[in-house]
Amino acid sequence: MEKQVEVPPGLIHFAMLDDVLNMARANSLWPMTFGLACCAIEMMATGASRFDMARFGCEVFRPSPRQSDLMIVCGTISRKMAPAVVTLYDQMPEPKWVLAMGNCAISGGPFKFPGQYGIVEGADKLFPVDVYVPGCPPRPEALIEGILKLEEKLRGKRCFPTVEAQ
Amino acid sequence: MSTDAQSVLNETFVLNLGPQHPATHGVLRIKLTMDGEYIVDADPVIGYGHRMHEKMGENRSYAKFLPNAGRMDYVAALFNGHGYVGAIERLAGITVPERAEYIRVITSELNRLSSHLLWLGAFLVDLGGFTPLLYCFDDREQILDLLESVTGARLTFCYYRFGGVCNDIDDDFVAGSRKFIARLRSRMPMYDAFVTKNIIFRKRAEGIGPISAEQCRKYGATGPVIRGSGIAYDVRKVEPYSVYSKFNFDIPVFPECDCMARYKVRVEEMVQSMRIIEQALDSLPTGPVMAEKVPRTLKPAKGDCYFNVESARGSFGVRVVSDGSENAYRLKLRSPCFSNMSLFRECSEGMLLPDALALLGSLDLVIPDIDR
Amino acid sequence: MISSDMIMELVRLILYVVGFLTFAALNAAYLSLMERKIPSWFQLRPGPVEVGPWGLLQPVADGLKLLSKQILTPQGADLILFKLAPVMVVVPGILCLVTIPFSNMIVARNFNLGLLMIFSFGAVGVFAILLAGWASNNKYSSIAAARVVAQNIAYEIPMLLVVISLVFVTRTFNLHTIVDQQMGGFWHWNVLNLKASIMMPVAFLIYFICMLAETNRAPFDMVEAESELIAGAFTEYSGMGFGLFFIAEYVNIIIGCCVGTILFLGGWDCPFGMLPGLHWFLIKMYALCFAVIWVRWSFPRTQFYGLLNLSWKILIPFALANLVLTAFMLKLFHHA
Amino acid sequence: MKIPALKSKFEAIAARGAPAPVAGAEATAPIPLVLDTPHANKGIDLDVTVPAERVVDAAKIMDDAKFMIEAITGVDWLAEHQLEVVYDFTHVESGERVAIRARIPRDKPELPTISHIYGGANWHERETHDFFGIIFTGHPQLIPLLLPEDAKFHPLRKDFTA
Repeated sequence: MEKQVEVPPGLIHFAMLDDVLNMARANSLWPMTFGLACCAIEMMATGASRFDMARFGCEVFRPSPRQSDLMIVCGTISRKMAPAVVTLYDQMPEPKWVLAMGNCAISGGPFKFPGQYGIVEGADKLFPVDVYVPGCPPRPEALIEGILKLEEKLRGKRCFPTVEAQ
Repeated sequence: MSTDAQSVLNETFVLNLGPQHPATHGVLRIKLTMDGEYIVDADPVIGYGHRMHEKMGENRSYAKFLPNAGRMDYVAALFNGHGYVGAIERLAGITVPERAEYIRVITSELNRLSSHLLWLGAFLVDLGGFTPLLYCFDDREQILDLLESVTGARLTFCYYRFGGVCNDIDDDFVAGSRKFIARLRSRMPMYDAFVTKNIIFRKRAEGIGPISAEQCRKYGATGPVIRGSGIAYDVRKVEPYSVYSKFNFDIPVFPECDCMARYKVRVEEMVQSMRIIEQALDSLPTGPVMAEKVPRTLKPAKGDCYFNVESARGSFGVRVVSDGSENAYRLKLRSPCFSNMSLFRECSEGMLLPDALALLGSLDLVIPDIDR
Repeated sequence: MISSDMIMELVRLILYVVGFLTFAALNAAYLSLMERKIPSWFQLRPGPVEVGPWGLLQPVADGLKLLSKQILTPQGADLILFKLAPVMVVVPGILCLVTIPFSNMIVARNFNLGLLMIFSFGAVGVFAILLAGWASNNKYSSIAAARVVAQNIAYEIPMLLVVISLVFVTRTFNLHTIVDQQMGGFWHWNVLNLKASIMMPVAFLIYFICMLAETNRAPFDMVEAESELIAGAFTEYSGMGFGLFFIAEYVNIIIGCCVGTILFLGGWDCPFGMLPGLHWFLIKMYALCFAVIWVRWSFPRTQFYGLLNLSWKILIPFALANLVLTAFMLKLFHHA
Repeated sequence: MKIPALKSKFEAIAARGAPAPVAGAEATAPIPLVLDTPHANKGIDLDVTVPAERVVDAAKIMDDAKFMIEAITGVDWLAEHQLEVVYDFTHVESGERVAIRARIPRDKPELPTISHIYGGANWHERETHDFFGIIFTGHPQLIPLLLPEDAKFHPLRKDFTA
C-alpha cells in the first residue's frame, strides 16, 4: 500500500482552536465497520437500541477506513490477518485512534499459550493503541466507557459523570 | 449470464472482497473473478480468524477447554458447549441428571432464538435494510438478560459442565422465559409484515442463490441450508440427543432451495424453538443439576467417539480421541459453517455480486466458527 | 460607468450567494442530523443526544472533524480528477438553488428557463460521481461509477417525461409562473390537477421515485451500496473530500424536494388559501425530505437489474402513457 | 438399515486389494476391518478401516448409498509412526454414521483425494493437509486453507513446536 505520509507538526499552535477541534473530534468518533471475532457482536449490540452508541455521536460506522477515525480492534488478530489489519490502520487518515476491545486485542487473551502458532499477542504489537477495554467479551457498557475514556484523552477532561460500582 | 454474452465480454478482473468488508461478517475474504458484475469464480480464502481451538484441545485438560467451546460459534455458544460436553460424557460414560438435560434444552433453544434473531437482522443488513437489525437486537437483549441470569455471560457462555450444568435455574428464569416467549410471539406478526411481505425483500430473496439437495449432500451442508433444500435433516430428530425425543416439535422444511426458503426455515424454527421451550418449562423435573461422582480431572479410557448436536447453523460434531491421559489426544471440531461455506464457490458461479452477497448472508456464517 | 443599479445588483448577488451557501450548508448539516435522529425514533433508541442540547451540535462537531482530517490521495489515482470531483458534485447543486422561488419575493434569478436549468445542472452531478469513481483507482469505485451512469440515465428519462407532461399543462419553464398558476388551495395544485390529466398523482409518484433514484438514495443507493461496494464511488475519499459528497447528497435532496414542491405541491401556496409564504414552502419541502429519509430506513436495497427493470419496464411506459394522455386531454378539453 | 449391505461391500474392497505393507510400522490390524459399533457409545454405526489406496472406492460406496460427507480429519499416532485419516459420513434420512479410517506412514503421508466424488471433501482435505501435512494426491488446489499462504508447518502433528 501507499507510504504513510508523515503529518508535519504545525509551526504555530492556536490553543483555543486546538481545544475546539479536539472537542469536535472527541464528539464525532466514527468507527470503522471492522469485526474480527466475538467482540464484534458486542460492538453491534453497543450500536443497537438498548445501549445506543449514537448518543455520543459515534454510531456512524464507516465501511471504508478512509472515512473513519476510530479503529475498534474487536477480536483476535490472527497472524494471517495481521498484515491486513496493519494495512487498514495505515489507510486511515490522521488523526486516528485505536481502541483494543477485549482480551484478545489486548494480549491474545485465552488464545495465548506457550507454543501458539496462530495469533498476534495484542494489537499493540502492530500499532499504537489508545484505549484498552478488557473483557471476554467486554460488555457494551464497557465499550461505551472505553469511548468516553478516549474522549477524555482527547479533551483532557471528562464531561460525563463516572458511575461508582455498588 | 448466457455463454455467448460471456464470449463477447471476455474481460475479467479480480475483485478482492475482504478480509474487511461489511458483507463478509468478519474476516472472510473472497477472491472474486468478475466479468462486469457477474461472478465467474469465487474462491473463498479463509483462516483469518484461525484461533487454534483444536491445538488447544490437545494441550490442556478436558475441563480447561470448556471456555473455548463458547468462543467458536459465539453467536450460538451453548450448542458448542453442548456438543463438547456431550462428546466427553459419551466417552467417559457419564450420565446427566434429567433436570440438567431439561435446562440444557431450554437454554440451548433460547440461544437458538437469539442466534436466529441476530441472523435475521444481519441478513437484512446484507440486503441494505438496517432498521430490522435494531428490532432483532431489541428482542435478543431480552434473551441475553435471561441467559445472563443463569450463565453469567452475555455472549460466550460457558454453562454446561461434564455431568450437568453449573447453575440451577430459578423461578425468575422460568417466569422470564414464559414472558419472553409471549413477547416474541406477539412480535412475530410484525416481522412477518415488515420483512416477509416486503416486496423488495421478496424480490431479493426469492429464486436467489439456489442450492440443490444433492449439493448439500456432497458438501455436507446442514442446518437451515439443507432444510431449505427440501431435506428434513435435523440431528434433534434423526438421532435425538439429550431429552429432545420427549418433546413434540416439527422440523420445518421448504423445498424451494433459495434464500427465501432458508429465511422461512429459520423463522419457522424460531416458532418451533418456542414450542420446545414451553414444553420443557411445563414438564421441568426436580432434582440435582449435576451428576454425582464426576472426577475433578477426567481421564477417559482409551478410545474415540463422535457426538453431534444440532446447532443454530447445522450439525456441530465433536470427535474426541483419548489416550487415557487427562488431555484429549485429538479433538476434531466439525463446524457447520465450514461445510456450508464450502458450497459457496460452486453456487455463486454466474451470479451477480449483490445476489451472491445475499446467498452469503443466507448461509448464516460465523467466520471464527469456520476457521476455528 | 457604474450605475447604482449595478451596485445594487452586485450587493444582491453577493447576498444571495452567501445566503445560498449558508442555506445549503445548514441544510446539509441538519438533514444529516435528521438522517440520524429520525431513524433512531423508528428504531427504539434515542439517537444523538449528548453533543449539545438534543444533539444539535453534532453536525458542527462532524463538520469540524472532517475539515481537520488528513486528505489522502490513493496511489495511482488521477490527481486532478480526484480532487476536482468533489467540487464538481457540489457546485451544480448549489447553482440549481439560484432559480428556485422560495416564496413570491425570495428568488435569486427568475429565469424563463428555470426548470430546464435545474435539470441540466442536475445531470452534471452524475459525471462528478463517475469521475470520482474512475479517478479513485479502486475497483469498488469503478463498479459504482458504472452503476451510477446506468442508473441515472435510466431514471432521467421517466423523470423528464413526467416533467414534460407537466410543462404541457403549465406551458412555461418559469418556476415562478408555475407556482402562480397553482395558487388558491390544494385543489389547484398540479398533483390534483385531474382536469389536465387524470394520471397526475401517478406522475407525482413517478417523480418521487425518480428523485430517489437520481439522488442515489435507498432503496436505490447503488452508488454507495454499503454492504456490497464498501462506500461505492466515495470509498477512497477522506476528510472534507468525503464531506463534500455528503453535502452534495443533501443539497440534491433539497433541490429534488424543492422542485417537487414547486411542480406538484403548489410551492408557497397555502393548502387552504390563507397566508401563502415561505413557511408553507419549507413545510412542504421538509415533509418531502422526511419521506425520503423514511423510505431509506424502511426498505432494503433493490438489486441493480430490479432497479433498471423498474425504470424501463414500469416507470417509462407509465410516464409515456401520462404524456400521451395529457396531450390528448389538453387537445380535447382545453383546445390547446 | 443399510449397514449390513454396506458391510459386505466394504469387505469386498479387501478382497480386491491386498493390504499394503507399511514399512517401519508396528504390527497393524488386518485391513479392512469392519466393525459394528454401538451408536449410543461411539456415535457411529460402522467403523471401517481400509488401505490408504482404497479410500476412493470406499467413498464411492458411501456416495452410492447416498451418504453425506460430515468431516475429514487426521490423527497423528506418533508412537506408531503413522498418520490416520478419518472420514465421517452421515445418512441424512436414517442418521446412520459411518467412519472410514486409513492409516499412512508418517514418512510418506500420501493418500488419494476424494474431492472429485464429494465436492465438500476439497476443503476438509486442505484443512487436513494444513494441520498434518498429509498430501492428497490428485487434489486440485492443495494450498494452505486455514494457515497463512506461506505456511510450511503442520501444527497438529505431535512433534510440532512453534
